[in-house]
Amino acid sequence: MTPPLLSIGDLTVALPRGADRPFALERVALDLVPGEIHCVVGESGSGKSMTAMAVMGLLAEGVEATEGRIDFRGCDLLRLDEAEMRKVRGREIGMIFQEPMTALNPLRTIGDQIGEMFRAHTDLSGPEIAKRVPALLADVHIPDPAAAARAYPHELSGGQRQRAMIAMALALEPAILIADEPTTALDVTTQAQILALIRELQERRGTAVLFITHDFGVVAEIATRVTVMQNGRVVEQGAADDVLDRPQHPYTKALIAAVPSLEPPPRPRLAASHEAALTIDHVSKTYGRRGLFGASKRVVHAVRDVSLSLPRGATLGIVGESGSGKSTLARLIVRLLDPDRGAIRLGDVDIAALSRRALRAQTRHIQMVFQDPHASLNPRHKAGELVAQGLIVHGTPRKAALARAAELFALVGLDPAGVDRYPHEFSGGQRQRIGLARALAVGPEVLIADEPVSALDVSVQAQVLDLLVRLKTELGLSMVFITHDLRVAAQICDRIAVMRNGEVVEIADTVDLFAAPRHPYTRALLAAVPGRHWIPPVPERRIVGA
Amino acid sequence: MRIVLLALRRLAASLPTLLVLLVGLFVLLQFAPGDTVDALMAQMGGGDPAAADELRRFYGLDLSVPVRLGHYLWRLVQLDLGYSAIYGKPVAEVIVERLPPTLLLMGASLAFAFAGGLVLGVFAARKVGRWPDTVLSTLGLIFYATPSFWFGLMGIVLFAVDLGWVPAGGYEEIAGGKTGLARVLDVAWHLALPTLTLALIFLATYLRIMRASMLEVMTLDFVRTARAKGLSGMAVLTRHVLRNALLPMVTLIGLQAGTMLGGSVVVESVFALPGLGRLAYESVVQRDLNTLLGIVFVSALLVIVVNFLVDLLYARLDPRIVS
Amino acid sequence: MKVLRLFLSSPAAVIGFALFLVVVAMAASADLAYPGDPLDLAGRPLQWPFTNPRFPLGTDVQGRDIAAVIFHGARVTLAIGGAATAIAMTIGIAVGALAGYHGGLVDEILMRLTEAFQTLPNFLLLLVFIAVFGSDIATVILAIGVVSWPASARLTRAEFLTLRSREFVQAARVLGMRDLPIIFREILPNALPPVIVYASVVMAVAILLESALAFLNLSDPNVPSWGNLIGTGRAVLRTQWYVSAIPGVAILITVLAVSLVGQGLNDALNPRLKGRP
Amino acid sequence: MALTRREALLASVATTLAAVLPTAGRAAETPKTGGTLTYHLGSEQRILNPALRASTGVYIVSSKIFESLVDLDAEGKPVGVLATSWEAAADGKTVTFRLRDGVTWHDGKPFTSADVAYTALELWKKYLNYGTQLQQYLEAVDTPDPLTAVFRYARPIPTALLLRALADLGYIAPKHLYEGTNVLENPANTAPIGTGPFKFVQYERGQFIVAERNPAYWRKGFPYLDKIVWRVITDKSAASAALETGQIQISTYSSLALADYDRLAKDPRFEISSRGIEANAFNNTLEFNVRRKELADVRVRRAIAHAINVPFFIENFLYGRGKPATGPIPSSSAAFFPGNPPPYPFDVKKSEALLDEAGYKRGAGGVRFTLKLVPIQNGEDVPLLATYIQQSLAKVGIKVEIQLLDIAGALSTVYKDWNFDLATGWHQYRGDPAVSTTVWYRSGSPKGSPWTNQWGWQSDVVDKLIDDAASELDPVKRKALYAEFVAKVNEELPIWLVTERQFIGATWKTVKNHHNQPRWDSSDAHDTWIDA
Repeated sequence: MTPPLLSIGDLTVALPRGADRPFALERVALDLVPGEIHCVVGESGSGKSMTAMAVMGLLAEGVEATEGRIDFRGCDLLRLDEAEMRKVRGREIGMIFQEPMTALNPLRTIGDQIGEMFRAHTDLSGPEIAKRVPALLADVHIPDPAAAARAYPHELSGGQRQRAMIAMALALEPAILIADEPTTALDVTTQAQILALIRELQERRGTAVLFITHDFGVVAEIATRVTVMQNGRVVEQGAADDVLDRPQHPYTKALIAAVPSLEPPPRPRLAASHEAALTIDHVSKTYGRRGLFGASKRVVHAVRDVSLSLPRGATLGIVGESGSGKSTLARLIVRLLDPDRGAIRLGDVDIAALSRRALRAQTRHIQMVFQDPHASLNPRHKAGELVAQGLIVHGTPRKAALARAAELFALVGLDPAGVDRYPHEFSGGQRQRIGLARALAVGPEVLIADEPVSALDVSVQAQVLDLLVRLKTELGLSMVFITHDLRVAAQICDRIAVMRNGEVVEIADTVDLFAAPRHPYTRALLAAVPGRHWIPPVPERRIVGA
Repeated sequence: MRIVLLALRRLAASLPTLLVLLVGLFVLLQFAPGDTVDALMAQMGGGDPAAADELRRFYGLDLSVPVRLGHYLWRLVQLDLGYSAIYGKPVAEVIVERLPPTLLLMGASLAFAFAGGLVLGVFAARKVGRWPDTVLSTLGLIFYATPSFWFGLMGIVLFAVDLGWVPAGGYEEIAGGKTGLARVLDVAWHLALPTLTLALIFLATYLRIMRASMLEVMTLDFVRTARAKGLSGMAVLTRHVLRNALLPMVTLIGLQAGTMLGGSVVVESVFALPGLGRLAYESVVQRDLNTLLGIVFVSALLVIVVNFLVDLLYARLDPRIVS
Repeated sequence: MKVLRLFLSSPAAVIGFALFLVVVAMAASADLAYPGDPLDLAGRPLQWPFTNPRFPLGTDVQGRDIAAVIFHGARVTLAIGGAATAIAMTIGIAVGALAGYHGGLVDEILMRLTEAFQTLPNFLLLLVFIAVFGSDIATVILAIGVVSWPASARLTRAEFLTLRSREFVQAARVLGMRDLPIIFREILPNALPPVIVYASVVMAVAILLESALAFLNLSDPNVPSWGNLIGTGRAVLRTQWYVSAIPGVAILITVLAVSLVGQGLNDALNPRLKGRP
Repeated sequence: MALTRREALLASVATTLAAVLPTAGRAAETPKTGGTLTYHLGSEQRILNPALRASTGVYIVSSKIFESLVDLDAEGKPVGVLATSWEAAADGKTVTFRLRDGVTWHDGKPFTSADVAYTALELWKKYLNYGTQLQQYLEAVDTPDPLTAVFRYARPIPTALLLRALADLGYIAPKHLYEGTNVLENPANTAPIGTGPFKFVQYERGQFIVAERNPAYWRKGFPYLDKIVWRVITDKSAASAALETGQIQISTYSSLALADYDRLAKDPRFEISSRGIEANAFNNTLEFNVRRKELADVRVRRAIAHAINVPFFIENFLYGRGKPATGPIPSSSAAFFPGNPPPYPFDVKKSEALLDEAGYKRGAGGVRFTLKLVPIQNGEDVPLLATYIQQSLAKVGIKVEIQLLDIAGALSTVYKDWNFDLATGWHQYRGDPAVSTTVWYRSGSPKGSPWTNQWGWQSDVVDKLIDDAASELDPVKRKALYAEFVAKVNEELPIWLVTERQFIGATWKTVKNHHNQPRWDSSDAHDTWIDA
């Protein structure tokens, strides 16, 4: 085995007093060998990002590496002073981040920010730098590099921004590239391109890549070696194939078991004549941005002439990338937004045509579960009140409503004693359960779930999905399930509609869609799913369709 | 061209605001006890009713309120601000005479408060939580909490009367016949203390905003990126943090334009400066309705212009605005 | 509770709070410490502090016991600051909430109104109000409140604009809640912290505005306000400077206390700064 | 001191000569020519024409530019300026002025009797405050030749009253600039053309006014000064500072804070005194609205007067500058002062007894009744007195609420709306009771005229006394009528004059020949010089 380029040994990082635990990292050891893509994988709080920041010497104030070493080219990075460390950053170790929009300075051009690498570390003259920058941008396959160099970050697309970030990180051809969740904020097709780019550059230049991610699909796609972390400790380490297909540590096993498979489970076909719980009929929504005096009016077609039908008792998946209009559609269905055209029929009632007052009465029949477990619960109310809220609105006496809330807590698998606690006292998964209880409290027939698990760690995600499926069956719900994650969709949906630019491009039963996608876009989506060839090595399927 | 158009559009958009303001004040002041002739009589030390009636007729105060309001608005449409009863000249002339000291005072104070707030804010933010931060923030608050007239009067006693460094008041050496640079320096010398007095009140606000803005920007992702690029602390600060942190400061200028004019009422009175603030106070006391409305009109224009300039500056600082 | 802990961890905030308590204590004990009308002629005017044991802080131009005026004045100042702030915040929050929640035409009209108020220098408007309605203390408070609301309206509106699209608000709407409960029960409690912090600024400004009015001899002479004391002391500024200096310091301390508390609250509530030492 | 017409005429000739010749006796030092005198101006002036506006603020400036027919000499006797002599007919209805020869306006035009006739009929009689009152019976001004002006009145007018009043209300404006124009908007109102020793140069609004030496001045060799600058400083403390730093050399008519006068008096650089301003005495007043039930009872009014310790107020609040008033005619007015003592000395017991007697017993909290007091803020001592009245009346069981308004508001509240119980301000005595004092007592003043009887109080006896005295030609009889008037109004007490005071001025001692006559600040300063 080649000698490691970077060797982390016994690294312990202490958190400031008053934090929820004393150490962020404990005795972490990790070697990075030239030419490898080493994935550090773990759930939130596992310390994977902290490890990267420790390498860069960019730990937050008050957070300190108390023990261990980070050997790089014969010296211990932990012992370098700030000036010496600055020479390592950027020149020897480049880094890219999760959110390319915020990771770039919004007020300066891309070219300027890339050029800064040369200005900070080399003596190159201005004209020389000006020549180098477009070349770098061309290297990461940005079309029209000269224009991109003059552009400001907000003028580029998300994928292009991340390419520019990569061009910047690799400007000085560093020995190591640290990529901290570089594709998490990107759409699946863009993610595939960026992963390909990283691999391409890595192969071409022989850079060692320390790749931090929470996504086993990405690991399967890109890793040569894997380190699995949990609660600041390394639990398993090894070659990618070994870890992915033959996990040893129970935690790794559990994590991999929680990854939904891309292969839809067999499920009964929906009869064509199946009664519809919800019908969406030629619905359109445009956002007009009106300038002063109506001068410049830019129109965005968020949802364009969409017609769908949700069979009673079934789960209709709506899949698409960001900007496809899937969330707008969800909000149109519950009339958080008013459609411009079209009808939304819940049984015999056209929700789209209801007055505000009449709509309020209808809300008990259709409810919504939101994406963000932090933003969807009012932090000022107790959990029990949140769940009881809908009942109280619809006329249940407060006392009875609160009692019912406790029952609902039990139903979604929470301790009924938790009704008196505030949302921030719950974990993300628990909060999502509260959100579910709130929606179920009023006894809806239709549930709109807008990316209900995409903010959750993979193990929690599996539990919440299980719960959702179980309750749907028990309570006889029909569900619209909005997601960007094809793996989740494959496991939970009976039928899937694929949306792009506000339009439904394809709609088919899940099995058919995955087996024989008809629309090129659907095919592109499926092809882009990271680790699509990897079948998680778990005998039994934990998620069962209805 | 686009800028002119934008300016005109802004102006047009604020016309209803301005109209509401002028009509509102006009009507409001009708409820005030006493009119401009009462004030004139007070200034004259009294007089007989015949003289007072003659004056009321002369100023058209014998007409009904709606008629006067109508006249006023009609003249305003023709860009005529009317005639000042107290000053005996067209209001436009009175205001133009009084504008330069106020603009200078406001401009200089603003520049001082902005620059001071910027430098000290950056310094405080870099030492956040440590004693220089605490001392600076507290000092800023103390200036902020000191009534400005007290500060001004004490400044006069110390710097003008006892030390003799600056004049006790006034805008320039009277009939000094100075021109060019000599006059500029003379005016600057006279405005030093008033500027300081007004600026110190606002310094605290700018300091506070700059400090908070710095702290916020320093937590943003691109600052981490800049550090990961191996930039020195100074380079991170000047090339990445500062410009982003400046944005709220620039916004604050626009928000404070109106407040500053209010603050100058007291400062101009203490330093015997012939400015708009004092004029405003005097025209309220003298019930000089035309002048007061004229000042409101002009200060509203001023605020609109300042905000327009702020927008331009903001657009230059932040490329996201243009698109 | 975390907020409280953070607040208490800042020495400046604690000092500010302590100073504020001192002012409150003075206001509360005024009747015990100095019974009777503080505006009464207590002795020979313009006695220096510490020269007459009966008047530890001396007497003012009108022969009042300055210490008594300071104690009773704490009450008036807190009343002016508190009531004016309450008025300003009530108007500001109501306008901001309506504009921010409803948007559209309502927003447009309310914001135009706010703009109109902000375009006019607030002190000038205050002078007009006082000239029109007189300088009775209730009028002064009302006028200060009425000229001070626009900034809090803007702040509330901005908070509402971000909060109204938050998922918990959407959830409430999906549950069929009416607008008013959503505004008051769901959004407002979450919008309040920055607005409350801003209230400290309004309070400080209200106190300073009253003193500026008193400086121009336009505040209510029937109440023992610190501003009035400064106003009367203005004539003897050069000789008996203590007459205006003592209430000046009292105002300074109160405004400082309010501002420090506000700043401490701000730092404690601002999540960006959490976790900093 | 009473003058017969003959004596007045003789005196005027004598003093005219004295005025033409340099006042050699007083100027012990040799006057230096040149230099700039800087004056404090406490408020902005809209009109700088004293024939249109009678006020000390206008006089401070315009008296250096315009000239009156007569002025006062060092002893306070009328002395000719633009008039060289005068004579009244026996019936008192005709007064003939001989005018000074060789006087020119600053624009070079000659000064003639036509200017006098025009000014008297078109400006004084029509627009000049107090002038309209004084000249209300003026029917015509004949101009038999360019240097003679004959004033014809419908009723007799006492010569002493006319001459004394003309010192203030006798300024002549140039006919050739005013005739046929809109008088109130004439540009010459703010860029005046006069005959005086100084020519107007510049008026910077809110800052300063400048006038320079008139080389063609009719007093040969005068003035000494090159220039006079009036500096507008409205803030009293700022003005004191300006005086101390030498930015201004004179501040007069009590434009500084009383405390600062007290302080500056100890500074050897300044002269602080009422010398040269004594012609304008003034009183702090307490005005009763007798429409109010309680105040309609003279016992209550007297009780209020007894309740206030005026000497204490003067000693502690006015720095001893003033004395308790004796009535509407101040002791400084030698020609009319009847010599009585202050009518209502401080006596709390008597006050309480009077109130009890009037039937107003102390009620809950010891309060008999509540009154609203409106201060009319002429000077800094007005709010002080208002508070002192509040404090004093509280002791006898009358609760006072002060309603603070700015001056325009206070004037209209008191004099136009009658919306007050008590008011306090200043009464100014302008040399003769008929000029601006008797209007405070005479009934029939139209509603809304400030500083007139708006108290709802009327006395036929007093009205008759006032009318008789105004047209009584014999000075001795006139004085007797006014003594009777004072006694009557002191007894009835429709208003109570609390203090009798004089204005104070502060002057750098480097200024020479200043304040050498009783209305010096409203005079021409032709012989003033600066010892630089």
